[in-house]
Amino acid sequence: MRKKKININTIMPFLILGGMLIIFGIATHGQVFVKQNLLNLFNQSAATIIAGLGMIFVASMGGTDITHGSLLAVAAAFSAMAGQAFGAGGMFPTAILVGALSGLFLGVLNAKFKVPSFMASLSMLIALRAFVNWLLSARVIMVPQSIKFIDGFSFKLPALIVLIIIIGYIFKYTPFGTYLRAIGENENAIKYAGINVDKIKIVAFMISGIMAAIAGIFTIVRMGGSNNTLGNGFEMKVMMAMFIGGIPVQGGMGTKLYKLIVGAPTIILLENGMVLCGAGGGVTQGVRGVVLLAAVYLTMVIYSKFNGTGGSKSGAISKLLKECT
Amino acid sequence: MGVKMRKLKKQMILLGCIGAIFVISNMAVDGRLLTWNNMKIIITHAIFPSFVSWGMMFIFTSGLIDLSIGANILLSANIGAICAMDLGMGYFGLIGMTLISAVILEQLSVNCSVNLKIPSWISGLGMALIFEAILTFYSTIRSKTEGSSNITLVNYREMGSMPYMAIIWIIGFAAAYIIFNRSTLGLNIRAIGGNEGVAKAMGINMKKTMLSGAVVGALFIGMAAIIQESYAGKLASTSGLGSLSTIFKSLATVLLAQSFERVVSMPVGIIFSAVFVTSLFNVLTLIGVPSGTGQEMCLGAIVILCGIISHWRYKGVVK
Amino acid sequence: MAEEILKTENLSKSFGATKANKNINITIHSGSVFGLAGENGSGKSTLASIICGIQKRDGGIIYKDGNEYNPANLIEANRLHVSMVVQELGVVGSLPPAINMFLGRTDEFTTGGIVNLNKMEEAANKQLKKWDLGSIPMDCMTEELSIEQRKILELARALSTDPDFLVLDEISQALSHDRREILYRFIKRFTKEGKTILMVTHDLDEMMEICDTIAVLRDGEMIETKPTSEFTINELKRKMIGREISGEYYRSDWKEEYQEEVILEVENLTVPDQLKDISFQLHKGEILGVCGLSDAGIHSLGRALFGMSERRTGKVCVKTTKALLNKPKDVIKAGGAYLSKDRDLDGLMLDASLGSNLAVPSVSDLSGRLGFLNPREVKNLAEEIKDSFEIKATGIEHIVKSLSGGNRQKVNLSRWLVKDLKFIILDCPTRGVDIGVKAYIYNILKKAKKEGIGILLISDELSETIGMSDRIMIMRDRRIAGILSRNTDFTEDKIIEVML
Amino acid sequence: MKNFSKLFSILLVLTMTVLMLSGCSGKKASEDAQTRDDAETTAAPAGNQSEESTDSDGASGNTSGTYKIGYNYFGSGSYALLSLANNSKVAIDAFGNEAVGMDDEFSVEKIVQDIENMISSGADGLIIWLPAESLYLTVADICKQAEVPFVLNDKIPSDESIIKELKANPYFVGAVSPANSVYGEAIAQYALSQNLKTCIISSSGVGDASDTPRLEAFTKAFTEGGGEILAELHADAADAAQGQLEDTLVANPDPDFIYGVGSDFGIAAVSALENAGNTRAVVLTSGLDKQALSLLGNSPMKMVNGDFWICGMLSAVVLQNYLDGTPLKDANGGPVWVDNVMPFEVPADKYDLYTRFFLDEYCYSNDEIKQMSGKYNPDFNYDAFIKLIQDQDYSLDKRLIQKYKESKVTADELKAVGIDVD
Repeated sequence: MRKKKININTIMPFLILGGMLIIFGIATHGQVFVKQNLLNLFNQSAATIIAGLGMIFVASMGGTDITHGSLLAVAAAFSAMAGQAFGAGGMFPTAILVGALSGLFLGVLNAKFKVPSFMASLSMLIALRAFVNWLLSARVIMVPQSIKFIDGFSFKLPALIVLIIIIGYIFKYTPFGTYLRAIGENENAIKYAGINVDKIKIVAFMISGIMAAIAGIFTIVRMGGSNNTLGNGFEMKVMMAMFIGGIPVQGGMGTKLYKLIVGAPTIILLENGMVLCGAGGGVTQGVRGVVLLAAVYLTMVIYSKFNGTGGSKSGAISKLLKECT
Repeated sequence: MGVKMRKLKKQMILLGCIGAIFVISNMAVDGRLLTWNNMKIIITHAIFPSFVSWGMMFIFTSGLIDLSIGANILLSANIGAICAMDLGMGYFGLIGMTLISAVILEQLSVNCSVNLKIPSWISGLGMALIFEAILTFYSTIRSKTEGSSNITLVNYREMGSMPYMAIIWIIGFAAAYIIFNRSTLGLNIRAIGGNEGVAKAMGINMKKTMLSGAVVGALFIGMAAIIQESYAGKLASTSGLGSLSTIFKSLATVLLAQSFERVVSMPVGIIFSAVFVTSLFNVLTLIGVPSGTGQEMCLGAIVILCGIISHWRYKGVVK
Repeated sequence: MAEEILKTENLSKSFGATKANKNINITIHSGSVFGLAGENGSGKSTLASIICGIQKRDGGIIYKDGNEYNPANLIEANRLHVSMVVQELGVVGSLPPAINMFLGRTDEFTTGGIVNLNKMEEAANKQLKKWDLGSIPMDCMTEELSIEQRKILELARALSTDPDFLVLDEISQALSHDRREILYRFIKRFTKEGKTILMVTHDLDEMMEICDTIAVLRDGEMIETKPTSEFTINELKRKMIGREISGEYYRSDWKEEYQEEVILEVENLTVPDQLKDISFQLHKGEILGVCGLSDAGIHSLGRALFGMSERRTGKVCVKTTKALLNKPKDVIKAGGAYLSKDRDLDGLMLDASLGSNLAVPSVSDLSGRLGFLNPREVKNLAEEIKDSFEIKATGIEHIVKSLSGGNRQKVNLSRWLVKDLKFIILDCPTRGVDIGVKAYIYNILKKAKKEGIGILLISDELSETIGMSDRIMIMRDRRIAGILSRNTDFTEDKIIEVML
Repeated sequence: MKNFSKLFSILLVLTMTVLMLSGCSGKKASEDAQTRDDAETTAAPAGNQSEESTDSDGASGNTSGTYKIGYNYFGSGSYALLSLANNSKVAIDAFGNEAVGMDDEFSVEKIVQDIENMISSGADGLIIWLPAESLYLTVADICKQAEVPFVLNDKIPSDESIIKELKANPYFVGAVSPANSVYGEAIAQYALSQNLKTCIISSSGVGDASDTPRLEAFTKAFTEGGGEILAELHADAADAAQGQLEDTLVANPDPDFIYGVGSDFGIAAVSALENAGNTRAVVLTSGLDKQALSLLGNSPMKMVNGDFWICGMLSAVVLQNYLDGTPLKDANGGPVWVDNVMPFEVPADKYDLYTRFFLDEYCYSNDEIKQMSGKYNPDFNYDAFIKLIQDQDYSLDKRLIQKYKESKVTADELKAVGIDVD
C-alpha cells in the first residue's frame, strides 16, 4: 500500500509531462519534437529551473520567496554594468553578491525579526522593482559580446547540470538539507533538537537569492542586455513550475528536486505547444491556468487516494497569516 | 481587567503613533497634508483598498489565500460596466451584475480549493490566469471594433464620486465589522482559521462556512470593483498575472491590519492601514518623491517596518 | 443502586482492518463515576467518542435513560445531555474564551443576527461560578490563557451544554496537582447532583481514588467491569495489559545511589518571572526528580537549562569541561538532550515518516566530509533504533501521526538515547503514555542510569518522581523549596508538605 | 462536491477541445512548414537582389499560396499596443494570410520565447515589436539562424552600430516606426502656442518603450520653449494614475495643463481635474482612443494626436512585399527604414467622421491594402511606399477625401469640417 503510493506520487510529474508531450505531439504533428524546438524548450526552461533550484530551499521550509522577478532584474542590471566595466569576469561575482545580499536581508527579516516571509518578500518584490526602475529607467545596458558564449547550448547544458548536481547534493545529501525539510515539517522539533534554525533559514534565503541572480545572468545574456521590465512575473512562473511538479505548498519532506526539474519544462512546453498549435494571445494563458489546476488536482487525487488526506488549505500561507496575529 | 487595560493602552499607543506621524509629516509638507480637501482625497483613495481588504479578510481568515481576487475585480468590473453601458441595464447592471459575477468568480476559485483539495493559492493563480485570459479576449476584440481596449463607464459614476463613496465606505465598514465580530458566520470563520479541529468538533460545517465566507468576501470585492470602475471609469485588462499588482496595495493593507490584530480587530485595523498606506503615497507625492520609483520603495520599506514592529519579540513559528 | 443512565449492547466499531471496539456491553448508573481503563489503542477513547457522537458506531445499540440513543454528532449528543472533554482537542486561540465556550451555539445569543458578547460572557462566568472551577479572564484572546486555564475552559464548555452524562478523556494529565484537586471537587459535586461521569485516564491511582466502577478494555474487548473496591491496582494493571508487569515497575531499591562525578552544575540560574536563583548539581548516573505545583516553574526549569528561555542569567556548565551551556546547541555539543513536555508540538514531525523523525538528532554526526550524508546510513540507523526500542510500526516509512501516544514517546526518547549522552532533561516523559510503554520507559531510564547518564526527571506525577528518583528537587514559586533524598523517607505527604 | 467536480471536468473537456481545435491549425502550420522552404528559396534571393528585377520573382512568390505570419504585442490592456497589433492583423488578413498573434504578457523574456515558438510553428515571416534596445540583435540572430524574414514594427533601435548590423542581416526586411518624438514636440508646440506654461505629466510605468521618447522630446521642446514641468508621474494603470494626479493637484494646485502621455492617462487626467474641481487646466494627450476623442470639446480635453498606429499595417505591407518577391528597397538596395511616420490630429468636429471611417470601417479597405503589394500592383514600389508615408496618406483628412472619391461621404459633410474637395 505505502510503497505503491510512493511510486504513484513519484511518477506523477513525469506522467503529466509525458501526457502533455503526447497531446502536443499529435496536435502539432510532431513539430514539438523538431530538434530546433527541443532546443528552444531547453533554452526557455533553463532560467526557470535555475531560479527554482534556489526557491526550493525556501519552499521546503514552508516559507515563501517571491522576490525572484525583481531580484533577477536588479542582479541582471548590476552584472551587466560589471560586465561593461570589468568584462565577463565581473558579472558572476557581482550577481552573486547582489543575490546574496538580498537573500541575507530577507532571511534576517524572516528569521530574526519574525516577519512572515510572504509579507517580507512581497514588499521586497515591489521595492526592488521600483529600485531597478530608478536605476535604469528607459536605459538599456548591453552585455559584452565576449560573454555571449554563456548562452550557447554547449556551455548552458553543462552549467545547468553542474548547478543541479551541486544544489541536489546540498539539498539531499547534507544535514543542512535535512534540517530544511524538517523545518518545513515542524520548526519546533528542530529547535528542540538544538539546531540553530535562524542560521539555516538565513542561509536558505541567501541561496534562493543567489540562484535568482544567476538566473538573471543567463537571462540577460539571452536578451543581449538588461532593461527595467526584465523578469516581470518571473517568480510566479517559477512557482507554477514547482506546483505543477507536485512540490507541496507547505514544504516538508515531500519537497523533491526532480519535481521542479520536471515541472519547469512542463509549464514551458505548455506555452510552446500552444503556440505551435497556432493558438495565440489569451488562449495559451487560459489553457495554462486550466492545466495548472488539472495537474495539481490529479496529483492531489492520487495522493488522497492512497493517503486519505489531501491538504485543502495552503499550508504555508494560511499558517503564516495566523502567525501574523 | 488587566488584560483589557493593556489592550486599551496598546490601542492608545497605536493611535498616538499614527497621529504623531500625521502631524510630523504635515509639518514636513508645510501644512498641505491636513487640509480638508487633501483629507478628502486621501479618504477617496483609501476606500477601494479598504473594500478589497475586507473582502480578503473574509476569505483569507478561513485559510483560503486567493490570489485571483485581482483578476476577479478587473473581470467583474468590466462585466458590470458592459451591462450598464452596452446592454443599457443602468445601475442595476452596474451594481447587480458586478456583484453577481464577483460572487460567481470567487466561488469558482474557492470551490477549486475547498472541493478539489487544491491548495488555495495554486487554485487562485490558476483562476487568475483564466480570468485574465477571458478579459484579454474581450479587450482584443473590443479594441478592433470599438476603438478602445476596455469599456469606459461614462454615465452612472456617482458611486465613484465623493459624498456617496464615503457613505458606502461607512456602510461597508459597519457591515464588515458586524459580520466579522458579531455574527455566527464571522465567528465560525475565525474559529476555522484559529483551530480547524475544534471548529469541526463544535459542529461547524467547514465547507459551508468557508464557501459562505467567500460569498460575503466576494460581495465586498464586488463593491470594490464597482467603486473603482465608477471612480476611474475604466479598468484595463492585463495578462501574465499583471492583475496581481491591482491588489498589492490591498494585500499590504491586509497584512498590516493582520499584524495589528492583537491591538485592534481586523475590520478596524483595515481602515487604519488603508488610510495609512494611501496617505503615505499622498505625503510622498506632496514631498515630491517620484512615483514609480521612490514611492514604491517607501511602500516596501514601510510594510517591512510594520512587519518588524508587529512581530517584535514574538515567540513562535513564523513561516 | 440508582437507575441506569446509559447502556450499550454489542457496541462495535472498526477502522479498516483493526477492530477498535468488539461487542462492548456496559451499564452505567446515574450519580456514579465510571472509569474506563486500558492501554493506548485499547479502544477506550473510541468508545467514549462513539458515545458522544463524534464517531459513528458500526453495530450495536446504545440506550440513554432507557430509550435508544444515536447521536449524529457531538452537538446532537449535547442536546441529549451528553457531553465530553475531548483529549488534546484544545480551543481556538484567536477567539475570546466566552466565544470558545459557546462555539457552534453562538446563535443562542444572537438577536437579529447579531451576537451579544456581553450576554455570552455573563453566561460563561455563570458557568464557571456554578461549578466553582475558578475564574478565567474573559476580556482577552484565549491564547493568552495558560494551558491549564484552557483545559478548565474546555471543561466549562462541555458543562455549558448542561449534560447529565459527562465524558472526561485524559483531562487530568494536563492539570497540575492543585488544579486536579479542583477537578476532583467538581466531580464530587457533579455526581452528588445525580449526574454521571465517564472517566478515561492513564493515571491508575487517580482512577482507583475517584471511580466507583472500573471497566477494563483490552484490544477493543471488554475484559472486566466491577466496583473499584473489588480491584487492586496490580490486578487492574494485569487486566489492562493481560500479563504481570515484567519485573518491577518503578525502582525497587530505596537508597540514593550515583557516582560522585558531577556532570551538570547550575548556579543561581534566574529567568525573569519564571525562575529565581536556582542552584543544583546533577551527578553521573543520577536520576534527579523535579516536582512542584503548576506555577512552581518546573517546566520553565527544563527550558531554561536547555537555553531556550530569553534573558537568562546565572551559570549552567559541564563540571568536567567547564563548558558553558548558553544555547541549545551548546547543550547538544556537551552530550545533553532535552525532551519538552509537549511531545507532538516540540518533538516530533507528525506528518513525516518514522525514519526521518528518528534520524534528525543524528544526521550531523552521520555526515562525513563536505557534510556528505549517506542515505543508506541514515536508513540503517533508523531501522536499528526502531528494532532495538521495539517501536511498533509497519516500517520506517510509517507516518508518525498514526502511531500510538506511547510509541510516539518511544520515538522521541530513543532517537536521543542512541547518541552517547552525558545527561538528559526529561519533561513529563510518560505523559499520556500507557502502562506498557510507561514500564518500558522506566526500564530504559534505569538502564541509562546504570550507563552513568545523568537524568533530570521533571514530572507532574508524584508517584513517578518518587518511584524513580535518587533525589527529588521540589520547587515552590519559582525557587527550590527543598531537596529530599531517597534514603530518607520518600513519602507523598512529605513532598506535598514541602510543595505548599 | 459532485456538481463541482462535474463543472471542473467540463473545464478539462474545454481544454482538450481547445487543444484539438488548435491541433487542426497545427496541421496548417506543418503544411506551411513544407511550403515555407520554397517560399524562401524564392523570397530569400529576391531579398538580395536590387530593386529592378521584381515582377519576375513576383510570379514565383505567387505560386506558394498563403503565408503564416506571426506578430507579437507586449501585453493586453493598453489600447495602443492592441491597435498596433490589430493593424498588422488587418493587413495580414487583407493579403489572405494566416496571422498568429502573441501576447508577451509584459515580459521581455517572453518576447524572445514567443518569437522562437512562432518560428518553430513554421511562420514564414515575423512582424516584431521590441521594447528594449538590447533585444534587436538577439532577435535578428534568431531569425537569421532560422532563415525567417522579419520587419520591425513601431519600435526601432537608435544605436548606430545596432542599425548597421541589422541592415547587414539578409533576413531583415525593413523597419517602420512613428516619429515618437514628434508626438511630444507637437504637444509642446501646441501648448506653447496656446501660451500654456506649466504642466503636469502623467505617463505609464518608468521606462515604458513608447512613452519615454515622447516624454523626453516633450520635456526638451517644452522647457526650451520656456515652459515649466511641475511634476512627472508614472503609474502602471490608468486608475492608479488618476489617484496620483489628484495627490499631485494638491501639491501643485494650478497647472496650465496636464499632458497625458498615452490616451488612458489623458482620460484619467480629465476625471482627476473634475474631482479636484479644477476648471482652468486643460488636458493634452497622444493616442487616438475613441474615449479620449469623445471627450474633445465638452471637457478639459483640448487636443488628441496620433497616427492611428498605422505602422502596424505599414510594416505588414513591407513584409508582404518581400514574401511576394517584390521587396521594397531603398536607392542603394538596402531594406526599408522609416522612422518618421507623422501623427495627425483629430479635432472635435471631425470626431464622428473619424469613428465612421477609422473605427466602424478600417481606414484602408482590403483592396486598397492589396494594392500596396508589388504582386497585385506593379506600380507599387519603394518610392510609392515612401511617398505614401510622406504625404501622410493615412491621415484623417487624406482618407476622407479618398472616401469622398469613393462617394462614401458627401462634399457637404466634408465642408462642414472644413475640408474643401473641389
